[in-house]
Amino acid sequence: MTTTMIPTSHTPRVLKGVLRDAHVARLAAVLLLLLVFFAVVKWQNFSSIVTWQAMAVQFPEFGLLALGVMLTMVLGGIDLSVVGTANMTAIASAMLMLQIAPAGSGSSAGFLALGAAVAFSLVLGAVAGALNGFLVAKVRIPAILVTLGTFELFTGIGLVLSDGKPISGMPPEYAYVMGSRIAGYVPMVLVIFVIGAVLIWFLMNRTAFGTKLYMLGSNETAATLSGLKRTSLIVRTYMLSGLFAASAGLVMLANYNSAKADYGTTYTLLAILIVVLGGINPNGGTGRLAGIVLAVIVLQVLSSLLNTFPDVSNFYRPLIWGGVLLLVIVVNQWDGRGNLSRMLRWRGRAS
Amino acid sequence: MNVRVAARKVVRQNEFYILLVIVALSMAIQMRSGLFFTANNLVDLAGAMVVPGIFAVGTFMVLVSGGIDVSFPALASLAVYATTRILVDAGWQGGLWLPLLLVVGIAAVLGAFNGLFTASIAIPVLIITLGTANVFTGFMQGALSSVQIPNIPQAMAEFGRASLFVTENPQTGHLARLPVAFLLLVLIVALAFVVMRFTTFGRSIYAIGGDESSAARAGVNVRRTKFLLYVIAGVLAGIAGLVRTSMMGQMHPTNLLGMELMVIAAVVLGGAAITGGRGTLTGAMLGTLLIVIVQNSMILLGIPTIWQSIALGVLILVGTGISAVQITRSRRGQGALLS
Amino acid sequence: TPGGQSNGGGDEEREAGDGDYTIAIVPKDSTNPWFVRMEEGVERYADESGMDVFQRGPSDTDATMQAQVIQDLIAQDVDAIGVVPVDPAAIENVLKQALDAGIVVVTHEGASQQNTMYDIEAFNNDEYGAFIMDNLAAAMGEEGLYTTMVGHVTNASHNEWADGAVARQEEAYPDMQLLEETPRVESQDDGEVAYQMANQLLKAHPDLKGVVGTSSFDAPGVARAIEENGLIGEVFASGTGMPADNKEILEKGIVKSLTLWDPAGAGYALASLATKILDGEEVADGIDLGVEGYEDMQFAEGSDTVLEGNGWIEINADNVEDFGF
Amino acid sequence: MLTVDNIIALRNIRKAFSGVQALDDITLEIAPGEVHCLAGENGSGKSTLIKVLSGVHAPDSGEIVLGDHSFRSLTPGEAISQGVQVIYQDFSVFPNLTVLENLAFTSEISERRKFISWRRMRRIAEEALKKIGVDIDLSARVDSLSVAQKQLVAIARALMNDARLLVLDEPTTALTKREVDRLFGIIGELTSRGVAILFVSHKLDEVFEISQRFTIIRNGKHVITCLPEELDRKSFSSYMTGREFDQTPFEPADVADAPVLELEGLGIAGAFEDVSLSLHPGEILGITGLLGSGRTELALSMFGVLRHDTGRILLDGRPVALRSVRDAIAHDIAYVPEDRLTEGLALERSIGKNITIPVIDRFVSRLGLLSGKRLGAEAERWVDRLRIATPSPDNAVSTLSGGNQQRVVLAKWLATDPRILILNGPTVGVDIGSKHDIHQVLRGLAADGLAVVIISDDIPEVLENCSRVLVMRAGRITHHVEPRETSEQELSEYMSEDIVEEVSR
Ligand SMILES: Nc1ncnc2c1ncn2[C@@H]1O[C@H](COP(=O)(O)OP(=O)(O)OP(=O)(O)O)[C@@H](O)[C@H]1O
Ligand SMILES: Nc1ncnc2c1ncn2[C@@H]1O[C@H](COP(=O)(O)OP(=O)(O)OP(=O)(O)O)[C@@H](O)[C@H]1O
Ligand SMILES: [Mg+2]
Ligand SMILES: [Mg+2]
Repeated sequence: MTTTMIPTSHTPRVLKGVLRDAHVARLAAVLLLLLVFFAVVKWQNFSSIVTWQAMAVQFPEFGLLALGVMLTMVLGGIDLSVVGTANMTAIASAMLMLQIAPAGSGSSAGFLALGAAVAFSLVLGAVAGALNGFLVAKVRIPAILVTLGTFELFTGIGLVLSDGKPISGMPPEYAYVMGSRIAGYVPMVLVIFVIGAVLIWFLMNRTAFGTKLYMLGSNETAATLSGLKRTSLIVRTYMLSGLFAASAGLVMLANYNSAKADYGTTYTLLAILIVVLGGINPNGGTGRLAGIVLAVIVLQVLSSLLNTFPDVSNFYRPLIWGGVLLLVIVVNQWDGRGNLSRMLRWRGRAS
Repeated sequence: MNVRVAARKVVRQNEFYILLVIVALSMAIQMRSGLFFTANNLVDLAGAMVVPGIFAVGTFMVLVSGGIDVSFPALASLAVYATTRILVDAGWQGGLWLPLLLVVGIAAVLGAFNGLFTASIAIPVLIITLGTANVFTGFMQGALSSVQIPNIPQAMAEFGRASLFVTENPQTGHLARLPVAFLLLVLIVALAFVVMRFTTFGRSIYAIGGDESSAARAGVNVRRTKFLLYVIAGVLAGIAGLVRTSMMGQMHPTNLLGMELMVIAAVVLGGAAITGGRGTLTGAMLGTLLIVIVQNSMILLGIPTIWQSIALGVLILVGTGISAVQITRSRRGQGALLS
Repeated sequence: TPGGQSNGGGDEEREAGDGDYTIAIVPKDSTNPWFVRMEEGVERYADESGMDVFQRGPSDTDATMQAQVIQDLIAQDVDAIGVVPVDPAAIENVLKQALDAGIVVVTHEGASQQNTMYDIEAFNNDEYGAFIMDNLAAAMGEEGLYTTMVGHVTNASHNEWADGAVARQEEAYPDMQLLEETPRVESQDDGEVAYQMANQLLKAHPDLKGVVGTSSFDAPGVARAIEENGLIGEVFASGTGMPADNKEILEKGIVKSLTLWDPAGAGYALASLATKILDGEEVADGIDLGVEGYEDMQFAEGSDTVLEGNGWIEINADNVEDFGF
Repeated sequence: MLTVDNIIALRNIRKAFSGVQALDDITLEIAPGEVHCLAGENGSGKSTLIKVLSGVHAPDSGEIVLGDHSFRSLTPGEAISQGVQVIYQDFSVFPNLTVLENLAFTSEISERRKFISWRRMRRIAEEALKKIGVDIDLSARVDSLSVAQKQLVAIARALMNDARLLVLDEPTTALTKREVDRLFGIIGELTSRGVAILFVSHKLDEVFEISQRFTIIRNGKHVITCLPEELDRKSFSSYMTGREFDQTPFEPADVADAPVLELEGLGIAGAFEDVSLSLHPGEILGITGLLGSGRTELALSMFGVLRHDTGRILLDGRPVALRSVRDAIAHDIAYVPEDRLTEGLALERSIGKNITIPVIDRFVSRLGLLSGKRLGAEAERWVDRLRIATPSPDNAVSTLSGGNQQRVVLAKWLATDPRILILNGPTVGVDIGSKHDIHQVLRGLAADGLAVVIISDDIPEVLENCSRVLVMRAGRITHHVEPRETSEQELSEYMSEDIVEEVSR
């Protein structure tokens, strides 16, 4: 707890802290191995900047969703409504943009629409999250039920708003800004993800909110007896999750230049997979941001690597993702507690 | 006096509120459409209950033990796909016993795969089954390059079409049939009830869900019990998958995927604690029934297609909300100091 | 100009016009037998041409996943991509990137796609819907109450076909009426849901006589409900479907006829068109893509990118055995 | 007189947990009919030894002798069938099951039955309760029972079978004197039947009252095995801790005249009624009473967790409304809860975070950022001040032993800089060394002008450390006692005076 704010000494210390967590260190090792394998087997793709740009455009969508889900899982809850929130907010803000800057309006109207859309979408996401938080904290419905219900609800609102059709024809300024590449290389959506991750890092490590969140997720009774505001913390956490879902919605709106009620339907489980692979305990109280970020990158690299083998069908993707998850679990167990040997012994006895 | 005690006990239970919600919803549908309490509709609902019902039994058992299994649709799909593929390729013309045996066998092996991990690694089951679910799906789609199988073995198709009885709407002459598979659901629920209530294995599942280390100290072989539990859950899922495929008359490999969250929600809605140890089979079935009714009454209620998601969401929230509020209220009277 | 722009690390052997191209065909999803059949056409083209032509799709019908597959293909520097868009709007950006990277882009079932060189349509969506309606009307005796079913309310072509069907009815079959309370239902691309929806429809509207199906799950699911309700010959379904999958319901007479085009042909035609563009051939009215139904492609009225082939197939109890797929 | 085939022995047992040598070559023999006391500081390895004996842990080396069988290691099932019964510190009950099942389930398991007969189980359960002479509703779920009732269930379960050895790991922490007496009666009866008892407790009076032989361990190593005559309290403590203590009664230095806290006719229906008291800065007020006497509810209402129905609370003479924990904290009230594990600590969080959580908002800069440096310093300060044994405050609380965990809870509340400190069972399950330290801290705080309330049924603790003692019974304050003018005996009588004990609610 003597971390200073001097960047030079800061970076290595952060890195050391991150790697001290054995799970995170193992994920980093997995990533490294994967990159080496990629480089050896597919140097041509590996060395091409396009490969990396393609990845950088893809993962922010589900990465941002995973960041939100992570917050709720640290609390011991879950948010299954993120995809619904993302689509609903994207549709609503796309419609707002079309109102402000219908096709053919000037660029000032376009930029105004852009700003309004971003603000509106984030507010709407936070409101959606607040509804989740309220139902979890005050009505005391289990989070899994609440967010399954609101997933349907938000998706439904998106459907009704859009009549089931894609909302497209965004003002070009939206694509211009959100699709831009900073310094010619770094996609804007990646920047958004990085900002999101840094924000969470700050929240979790540099604000009282983060500490309280971990405490509440770890032992709710103790946290309440310590004077923490349970309801407010839960509501704020789900609001943040909604906020991140909304930003994922904005990224999807940029990537597809349209919004629709059923985009990204596979992202719910993917986000949970990432969070869990990243080392967050679903029972709450533990987990590190670094794990999530690494898990996102590992899955993205795996998936892009897989796509470079035309002969390997995309259908192996879940097999490989699931395999990596199980592998990490087993390895964690193995050098953590020596349980692998116990498992083998037990298996011997049973047969 | 005793009646009052009993009544108070009932009122404290989740099942009671779910039942109330179901009754209220049925009334609403009846008033709106006049069609809820028709023989045909009830039979249709019973038919629609079969597959989610069987899934719910397995899910319930796992939840009681303190785990959350999200792999069962993938497991069922893989087991049934492999079975159907094998039998269709071999041109199987015989009876249902072989498909059943194959599905049960494969599902048991896949369940054992889950069981091996969950029994030996102290990590939340949700995480493990998230991994195995992906492995199962990936194996089916990748290694078996699954595609839809339009013509399933004769015996399965016949089983899917067989009905216990047929009801007729006197006005329209429309028929509704109760599939034989409904008997299977009844049988499985009855069996599960006996297992959970009257066997050491079943009570061990409750004990493990309540406090795993206490169970170990009491002499429960926790690993063997868990292992067996996941094998059973796998077999139940496989059977449910077989029923679905037989009833549809086609094998569609990805049809079941994505059902897990709804089934878990249904069981939790029925009062099973997500932290394990608590819940009743009655509750699980009522929860499933509620969800099935909601999903199967949209048109009767005249809700436009595009509004159906909203209606489903609101109903889930209202249904769970009512019972959550009531439970909190009745517990508060009991003098829980905190929370 | 295909292949003209190097995108970093691309291999230099694959220059325009050298006759050996890498062509990727991206379907909506690959478990669907429809696209499995399409892959047969793609593979046949690969065999015949000796080039690296393959099909690679998302594992679910999901626009975002499809976009990612395309993105990865761009990164791999393929020469051409042929796409059957899940949702044209969703992949505009990524197709633009492909075009910018010098990759040839062609689409199928994506008439509204902007960022494509050419779009091949087996037919016109409205006309196809009308054709489905003609089939249903014939079964229903051109009178009675009907409704429409789509895979998802978000599925554009299904909705266009359904709209086309309704338009056709309004114009040609005055004795038929669209069910006003529930003019469109959703099968969620799931036979079980289609069945349950049909059950509910029949209960709630006993005088319903027909269902216009669109997804390949619709007709079989509705057929099951018709059979179980004892309504064979009284209520009818129509829609899209593959012969092998629907043999039984056709032969039983639950469904009089279904409509389709051969997806294998579309897959072949996509690859063939891409090769012609890469070779620098001119694309004009009458272009022959070398496969049945696509031998004499014409530009759609008022368009210089949408090429329409000639038609669809009707299958019924008599010809269902003749297709071999 | 000892027949060889009845001896129970652990020989040269070693057990290490990733880095910690919890047991280092321990040998222990227990004779039939003997009450053997196992003593040692928190974390010395007592529970680990018991877990080896009961088959929960396999020892790394050594031998377990039960009668004429020798084992390298046991499984829980084997241990039970060899007649080893354990009542664990945490009772090992199933919170989600009924009393009936908790009592009868183990026997169903150990008899390897496949099916369960609820009638047979009911019979077994009824007998088990009869054996120890308590009456608890068999259909009540265990998580709705009080701590004492849970423990009674655990005891009844252990005694139900014909045990050869009954192990009790801190069995009396949650029991009141009366219940302890009854337990000791049961133990006497068992030993007369030849059952051996291995007894672990931090309460010296009990230990000396009941034990026939002592084994003391320190840091996983055997220190001494001897007869009670060979020990006095002082040497016992020094064998255990390697330190010497002497306990003198607390003399409040200067108690302010004006009360900081007053209760006037406070009451909560069904819990307590008409409680009036005043608390002055500089004093340590003891509140003692049996479980269920309303003492915990009283504490919770002073801390804003429970809302009182009647009466009022005055701070500095002014009535206040304590609607929430936050209100209480804002009024400088602190509360150390009864059960540190479920109510006091977030076990997987760091020691530092646990200590600073109630005051975390004080370390937020104007920009909303936490000052890690100041937080760390604060944590270090408390770790030093309360001598919490840890290499770093960044370690998880779960790495600490019970006594040290309790210090963390104390530090957490002292960090709020309270004027009123309420402690509910401040030294439950804490070894004498730590207990002494905690008492010293409390005395020091009082001397600095803090108003301290100790709620405890540990009579010596109350008598030695409090300036005044209130006795609660059945929801009312029945006696005001001056510690110097009373005796343990008298206090214990006040607590249980003509109470027909209501065990089940
Ligand atoms: N499962 C475990 N994993 C790792 N270390 C453990 C484990 N159980 C015990 N230990 C360590 O072994 C040592 C002995 O612990 P044990 O529980 O036996 O102490 P104890 O004498 O019962 O203490 P107390 O008086 O607090 O109950 C401690 O240092 C503890 O940290
Ligand atoms: N699974 C475990 N992993 C690591 N440490 C453990 C584990 N189980 C117990 N310990 C440690 O063992 C020590 C003693 O444990 P035990 O539960 O016997 O004591 P306690 O109840 O905390 O203390 P007390 O005797 O004061 O009540 C503690 O330091 C605890 O953290
Ligand atoms: Mg101990
Ligand atoms: Mg202890």
